[in-house]
Amino acid sequence: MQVYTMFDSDEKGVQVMDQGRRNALRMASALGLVCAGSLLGPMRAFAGEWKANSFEAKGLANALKELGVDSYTMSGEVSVISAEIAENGAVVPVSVNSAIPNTEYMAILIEKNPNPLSVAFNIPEGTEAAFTTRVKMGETSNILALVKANGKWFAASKEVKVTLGGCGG
Amino acid sequence: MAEPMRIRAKLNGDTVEVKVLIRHDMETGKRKDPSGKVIPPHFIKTLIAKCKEKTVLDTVMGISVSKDPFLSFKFKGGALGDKVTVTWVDNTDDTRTDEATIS
Amino acid sequence: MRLIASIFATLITMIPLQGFAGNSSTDEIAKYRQLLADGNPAELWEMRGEELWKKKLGPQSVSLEQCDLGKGPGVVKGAYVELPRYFKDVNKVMDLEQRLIHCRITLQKLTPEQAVAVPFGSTGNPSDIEALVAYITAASRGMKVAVSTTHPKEQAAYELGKRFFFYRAGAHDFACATCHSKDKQRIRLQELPNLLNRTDAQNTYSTWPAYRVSQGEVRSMQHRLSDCMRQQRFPEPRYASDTITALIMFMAKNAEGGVYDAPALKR
Amino acid sequence: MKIILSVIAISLFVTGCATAAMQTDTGKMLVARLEEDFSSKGPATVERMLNQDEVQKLCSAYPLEMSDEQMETLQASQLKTVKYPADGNYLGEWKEGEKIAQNGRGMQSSDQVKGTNGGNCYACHQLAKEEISFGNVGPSLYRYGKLKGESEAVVKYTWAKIYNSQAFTACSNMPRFGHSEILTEKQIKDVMALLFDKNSHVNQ
Repeated sequence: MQVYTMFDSDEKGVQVMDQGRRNALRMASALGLVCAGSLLGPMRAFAGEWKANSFEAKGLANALKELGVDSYTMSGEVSVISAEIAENGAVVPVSVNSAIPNTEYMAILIEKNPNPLSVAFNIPEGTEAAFTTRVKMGETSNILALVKANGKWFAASKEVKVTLGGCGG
Repeated sequence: MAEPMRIRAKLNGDTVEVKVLIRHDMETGKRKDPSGKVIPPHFIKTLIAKCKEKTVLDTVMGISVSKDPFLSFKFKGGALGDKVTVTWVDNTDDTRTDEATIS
Repeated sequence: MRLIASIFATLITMIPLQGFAGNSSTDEIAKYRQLLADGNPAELWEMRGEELWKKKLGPQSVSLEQCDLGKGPGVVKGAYVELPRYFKDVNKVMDLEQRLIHCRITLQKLTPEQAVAVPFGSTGNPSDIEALVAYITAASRGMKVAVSTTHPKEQAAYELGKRFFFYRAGAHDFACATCHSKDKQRIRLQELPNLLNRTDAQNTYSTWPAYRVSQGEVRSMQHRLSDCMRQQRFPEPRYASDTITALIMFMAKNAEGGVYDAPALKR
Repeated sequence: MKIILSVIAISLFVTGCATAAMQTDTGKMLVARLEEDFSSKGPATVERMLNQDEVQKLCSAYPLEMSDEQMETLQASQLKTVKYPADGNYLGEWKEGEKIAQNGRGMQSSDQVKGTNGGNCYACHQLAKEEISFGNVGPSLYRYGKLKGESEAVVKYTWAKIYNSQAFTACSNMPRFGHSEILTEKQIKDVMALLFDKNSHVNQ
């Protein structure tokens, strides 16, 4: 079965990293952080702070609440581009863009994923409100592009069907 | 241990189009290995791109971004020969920075 | 050439068995693939493969840069589109992976076990061979598939591969030909290339290896065919076996003239 | 089916036309190679790959030159293998049948020995309208029961077709689900119900 599930190991099985590599990773990361720190200057460069509450929120309503969205308007000026059918839910290409002036923030949410929030962009001046990335989808679902502009929330959505594929195994 | 990214930055008129490919497992923490043991989460949380010290992209990610993430975006203000620097940090505090020259 | 000509002649008379083929579904799948075409993670494997090619390894600290892939020591460009081929030094036909292993053993003095370690990567356990394959195959992009069957051993490998292609066995009575000898067939929504039809054979052969989104790894031809064996309900082929090389030879010859464009990206 | 056979036959017409002797040699070489290159894993054994039965042997030939008479002989011998349900009851649960039709697992080297096998019907056939991911190697079976009716002849034919497809079409691509012990009698009943039950979503 080729359908992507977030809860099962894949068809080939997955090896857990051995301890040696884990340790090496930790060491590398310690060193890496020093480098990153010096490169990026003050850590507040990460304007978009990673918030567990929003990424771990279950269900669309909770995820929106955690993002501080009370209500939003569906807008024709926001678009979600993807294929209507995904051959594999593990990799679903998605482009989002907003033609609303002063778009300052965009997020991609997968309505039926256990944790809907997938990725969010803080948009600095000079950067277009248009991004392409790839997301995992556990099942057929709407993909929601959420936009913040002038303090208001807008959105667009598109359904992507996740299909079973291959020779069944 | 993190492997290098593949970054392309191309100037089109006054806009620079950046495409980033990252080697990362983006493990959800919800899958099990064949022995039934849960595979710990391992995913990128933040990604920042800069050009001449100015932040041009500021991203936060969750476990549902695909393995070996791909990201493309566009910004204004970059010139031929300028460098675009991309840095990610994951949930194990592993990090990687790479750069590309705008062409 | 007559083989191909006769196939085309026959196809004209063939009546499509299926009227409804769910065309809109296949169009959307095509769109899905097209959207993924930009930004293939296989590039990350190519980068690592190039590093590995140049990396000094083994007891005598030797790189693979003097490995002869058929076009002389160290020549990577265009090597893949002429493989599998007969190699005089071993007096046999080898595909890319067999040859790489040969170089790892003879040049780098790795033990046979070391040389074939991790033929197929998985999460946390990457394959050096898959990375090397990605690098070497990428160096044939834009070139035409041109394998030779002039040497008797090359001809024999081709004939053996063909024979195996039609060999029906196992619990399900499957042969390669069961799914890959007719045009426009699908398993679920996946199109099945007709490997006896030159265009299909070219399009297929020229796009392997590939980064498989279902596995998150670059998969080599040996892996692809090994997985076919599994789905065919055949037992497991030994890695880099002559049977699989023979099958690759048959496929490569059928794909002759196809413009090589891999590593690609697939489901 | 004859169309398919002739396509394969003609497309396999190779330059020079290998002689019978060469064919036998290549065949022997192939068996020797397979024996050396493959190892049994899970339910997929080397023995089963090497020991082709009559159908597998005949249908591996190329070009496939079978006369009508030979085909009929093969079909007749395969029809004899069909075991009909002892209790005379042909139809099980259609919802279970749907699960079997969706399941592509079983008999692969990666599967459990003596695990539960699927029928993987959707890989090759359209069945229920809601499932858009279906193959076209076999004909559409959408509204099968509705279109074919439920006469004893149709029901028995369908059972035999699933049990041993070679009984009606020599060198068919379809696995012999009963004869090769891929599906159990109960599972075949469930698949039959998926095809014939009035409530089955195949017949909506």
